[in-house]
Amino acid sequence: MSLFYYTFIPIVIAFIAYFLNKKIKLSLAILNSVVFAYLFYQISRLYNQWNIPHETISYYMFDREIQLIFQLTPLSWLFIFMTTGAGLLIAIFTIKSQQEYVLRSSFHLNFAILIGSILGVVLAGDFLTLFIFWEIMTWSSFFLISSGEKKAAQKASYRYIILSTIGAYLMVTALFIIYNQIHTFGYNQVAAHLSGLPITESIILIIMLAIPFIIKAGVFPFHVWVNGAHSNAPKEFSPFLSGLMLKVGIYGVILLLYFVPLYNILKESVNYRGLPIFNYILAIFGCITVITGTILAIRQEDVKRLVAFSSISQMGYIIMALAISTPLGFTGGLLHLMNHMIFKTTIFLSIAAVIYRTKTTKMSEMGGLIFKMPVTFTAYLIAIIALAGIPPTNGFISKWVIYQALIDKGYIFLSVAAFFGSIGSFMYVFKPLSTIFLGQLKPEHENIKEVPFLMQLPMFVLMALILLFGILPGLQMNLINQISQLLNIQPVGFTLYSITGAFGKWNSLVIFSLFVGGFLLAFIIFISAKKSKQVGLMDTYTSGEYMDDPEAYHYAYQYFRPFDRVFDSFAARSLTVIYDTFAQNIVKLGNLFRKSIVTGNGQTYAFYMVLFIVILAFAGWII
Amino acid sequence: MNFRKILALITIILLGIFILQAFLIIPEKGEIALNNFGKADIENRTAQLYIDKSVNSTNEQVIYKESKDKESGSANIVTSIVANYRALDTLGEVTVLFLAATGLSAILYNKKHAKSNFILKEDSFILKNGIKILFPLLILAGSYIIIYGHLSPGGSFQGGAVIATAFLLKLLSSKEYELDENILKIIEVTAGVSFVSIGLYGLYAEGSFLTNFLETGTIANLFSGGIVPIIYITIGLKVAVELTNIINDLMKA
Amino acid sequence: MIDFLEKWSFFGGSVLLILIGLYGVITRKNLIKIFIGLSLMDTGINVLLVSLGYVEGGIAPIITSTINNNSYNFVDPIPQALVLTSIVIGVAVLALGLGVIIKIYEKYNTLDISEIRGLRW
Amino acid sequence: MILNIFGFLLMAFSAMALGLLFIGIARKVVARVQKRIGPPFYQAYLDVFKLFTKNSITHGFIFDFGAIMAFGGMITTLFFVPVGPFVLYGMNGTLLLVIYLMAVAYLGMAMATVGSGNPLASVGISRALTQMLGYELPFIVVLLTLIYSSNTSSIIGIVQTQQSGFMNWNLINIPIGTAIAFVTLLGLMGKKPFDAPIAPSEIASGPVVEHGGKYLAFIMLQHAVSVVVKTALFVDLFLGGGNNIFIFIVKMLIVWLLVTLIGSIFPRFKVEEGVLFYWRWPLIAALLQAVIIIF
Repeated sequence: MSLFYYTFIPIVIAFIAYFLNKKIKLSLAILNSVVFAYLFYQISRLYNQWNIPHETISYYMFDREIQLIFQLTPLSWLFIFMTTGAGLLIAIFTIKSQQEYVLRSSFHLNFAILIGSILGVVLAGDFLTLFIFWEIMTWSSFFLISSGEKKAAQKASYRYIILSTIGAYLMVTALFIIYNQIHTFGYNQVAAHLSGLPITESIILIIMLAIPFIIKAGVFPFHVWVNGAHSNAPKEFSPFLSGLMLKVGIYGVILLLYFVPLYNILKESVNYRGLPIFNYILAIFGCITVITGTILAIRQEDVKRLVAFSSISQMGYIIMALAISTPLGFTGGLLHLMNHMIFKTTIFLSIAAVIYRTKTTKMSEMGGLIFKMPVTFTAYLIAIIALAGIPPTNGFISKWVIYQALIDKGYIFLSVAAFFGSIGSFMYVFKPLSTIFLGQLKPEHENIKEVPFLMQLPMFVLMALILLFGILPGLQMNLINQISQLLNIQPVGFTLYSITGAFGKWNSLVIFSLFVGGFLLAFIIFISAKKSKQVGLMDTYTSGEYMDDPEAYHYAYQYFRPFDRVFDSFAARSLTVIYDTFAQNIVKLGNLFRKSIVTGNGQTYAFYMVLFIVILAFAGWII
Repeated sequence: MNFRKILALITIILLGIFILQAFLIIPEKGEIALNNFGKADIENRTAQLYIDKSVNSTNEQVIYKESKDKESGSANIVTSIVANYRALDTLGEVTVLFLAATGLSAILYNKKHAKSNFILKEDSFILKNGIKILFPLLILAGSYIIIYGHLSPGGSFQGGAVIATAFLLKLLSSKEYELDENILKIIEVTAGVSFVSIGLYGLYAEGSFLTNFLETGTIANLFSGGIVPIIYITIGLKVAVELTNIINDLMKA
Repeated sequence: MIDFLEKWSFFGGSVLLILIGLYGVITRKNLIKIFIGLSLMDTGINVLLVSLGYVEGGIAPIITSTINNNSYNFVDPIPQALVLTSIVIGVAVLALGLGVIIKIYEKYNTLDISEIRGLRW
Repeated sequence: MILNIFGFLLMAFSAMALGLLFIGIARKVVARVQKRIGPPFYQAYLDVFKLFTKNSITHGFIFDFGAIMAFGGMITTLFFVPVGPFVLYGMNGTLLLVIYLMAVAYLGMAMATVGSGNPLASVGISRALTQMLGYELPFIVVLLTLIYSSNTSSIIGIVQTQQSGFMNWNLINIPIGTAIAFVTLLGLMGKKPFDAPIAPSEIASGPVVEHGGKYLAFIMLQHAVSVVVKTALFVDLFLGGGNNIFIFIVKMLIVWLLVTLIGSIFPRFKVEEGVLFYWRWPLIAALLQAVIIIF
């Protein structure tokens, strides 16, 4: 199958299915699943066939040939694989979960377009193609976010689209400048050209190219869209938004840092410990992202918002790892990228399942769902174990590699931030666990059942993946090594179940077996002891008080209040507030402008006409 | 004199400089530019064709009281243009006038019959008696200007204005004086309809709207110029009535 | 000097009329004054048009008993015909505008355009 | 294989025994400091045996699973920490792993206690997690410095770098780091003044409020193993480890007694005060030291 079709099959099918959907209710979701499954199958057959020739669509515009190039590299294969895989799982999930959702058809239409455009972005062989599909991606995701059921979805999507548009303008400006000089958009030519330019000029161009990617990845100064968008998007879209949309931004960063070897261009510039200052600043931004995301996640009362902030903080890890430009850093970044996609999708899916049943996202309005929804709980538990980076799950391996990379170079502050995020993640992932799944069951949730099987299926698959990659990271390392070879990065040593770091070796099989041993021992001791009697959740120590209201007996609201108190002033001065103040000042300035220039007085306008004619005359355009 | 006004003044002075500068440009050969004052290119101007009264055939000399059967037989060349060569334009213009008058009536409709502040409290003796003498003279003069529009300076617009002035004076002089709007209407409608029907007859007889289908006669005779004097009379009536109407409306407002 | 004046009193004068009218339109607050400004501009343009058609030593384009043939140095009749039209339309528009002003005055009791809220947008 | 499994069991049980002994000694010492006679040093063994024979109540499967997870996680951690010459698995890169493995035990305990549905337990867990963010940071910074300066992340490797004599101990090499690590050890063990999570007078012993019978025994065993793990880790990292198991245990005991003694004379920090305390002095000192060592 031609590469070109990967991007267009989902888009075309989406439109066909959109009209079909009027007749048959579930056709869109099912058709989407089928299409994604087909694409998934096709792309998995393409593994290891990196010699597929480039495909070019050329057309003429203003007497100049413009080419759209599509190419397949291991890196793009990874992203396509992840995209179609996640798309497939979510499409399966939506078959059941969206039965009562009003904007169902437009959701699936936009979702398929989004998948197609992401495939286009990662398959693109030049910046023009990248930009075209990038914009399609932005807009389709904008529609998806704004179709959320809450009122705030509109505001969130506006924030998203404004930031994206700023990024797109910067990128297109940089591309025009470059195209004006070399008349091509190809990655390699642009890279060669950028290395030939004076250092300041090329740095400015690179920053302009990088900002849209950084915005999409939700890194520090531009992270403000992430929480709103994630928490207000439709519950089925949040997994994809966090699992993949943010990663596409990372793809762009990889593209600039490694594919267009930014490192080589910047090597001559100011260095800090052998690292170009731009990279170091990027890493610092990543580090700030980790800390900000963590602290803000701990504060949240809305579960989707909490996980959204956790996404921000995890993206900080990836950026940090990629920015330090060592083989280990690159490996760690890519590993964490894959793993984060897996466990964050799981978390969001399990939360979507909870929302599907309880119809609320406020953590304090739920509780004790573990006995009602055990599968969802298990999925969430395993995913958060991975997120907090606890062995034997995949999350720990990637974090371990990142720490190795950071300590190896002695970036002490970055590693402190990374550890802060890691321990903080412990706090914020425990909050939903404790308040949604554990604790007292709400009386109105007495009749809740586990979600249908079609919704459990994706969770099972993802849980299996978490454990599989936790035990056999070699599967991922194999692909990462191929990417490293493509990008001329020294590969990291690995076997099927071990990875060699800077200060030692990781062996997941041994750890897993010891884990099994430890748990087995504990289990045997537990079983051999006397059997215990089961009592209800209300039958607990109450200091002698008589309690009969489970609602009042559930500790959920402001779970980490003592900790939050430490950061109250910090949160009040958050970047969102700064941006909002900035926006208000712009509005004020505009009002000032309106009052002084746009007076609403016809005479003034007459004066402007005269002035305009005079200016035209001065410029020599009319006389 | 505040800042606003100074700014406006400066801008307008600049605009004036730019406009005047356009008159200073000396055209190169073949270029079109504004004339120097009084330096028209007489040989090549379009007007010469109208002056020769022969747009379509070869130029002949037009001689007073001798030349016959010219395209347009009016001695006043401006009239030829207004009522013959550009008669359709004039029809449009009369329409604009008509629309303006109608619009004015529509705007001021409510107050049409109320008492106006504009009319003097007491009739002025001099005005009242002066008008008595002046009114028929003004009507006569206006009629003359209209009827001789194709022979002498003046024309229907000027004559109409004179007639309207007569009515203005009449209205100013006396509180009791009321115009009979029905008569005005009838005159106006008749004039307008005759204008158009003359044009339509041209369409019927010669195949083109407002064609000069009558014989044009000898230059500078009273009965010359074909339909030109007829059209001029209708226009004159219409303008007179229209302007009178406007004046009446404004006075009553 | 005389030559200059003769040359420029028409073009320059008419442009000056236009500019004075424009200045009035832009700066005056009173509606009536604005209309006076408009009227001035109208007049200025008419004068400018007529003077463009002037021919040095030209005479009115009418064949009379003294000027008994068309080989005289006539001024351009076309601008004159156009201006004739333009004057009448100017009068009509002015009358209509005055009618509107009367209405505005009845409604707002003022002629100051900065106080008339219906004129701001 | 069989030998491995035997060693595995032996190590697990001896660590439990050692830990319980330490706890008993600590109770005696604290009693003497407070001018009480105190229970005998073997009291902890009696407690555990007694608790295993008692009837107990459970609050659902998560309550059971959490207990198993807490104990199993701590046992697993134990295998990565060399106790004297006994080290079951000497894999490289274990120091980071140990830190994270301990989290498994915490997570298990947290799940079990919150699963009981008692809000006092939730409050305790909330406090414990908050305090964890406090003490882990300076601790981690010290560990990173240690890894960087010894150029290995394996605990055995770090022990080997300080083999030949007293002067090679990290206690002498990085004294500030050792002091900071000792302060964080107080928090790590939940000793006063950092015992807000289990404050008996405020939240009825917090996490363990619902635990009785074998569950409480499990918690005690887990605590015993964790005492061994943490003191052994400290001895390995800063006090030169030890080839002789008796010398090693003596070193452990010294550390443990120091912790106990300090804990027995201080009042309790409020939880956010504790966090801020850790972030103020130990963290800044640790960062300064790291900067000095790395540059």
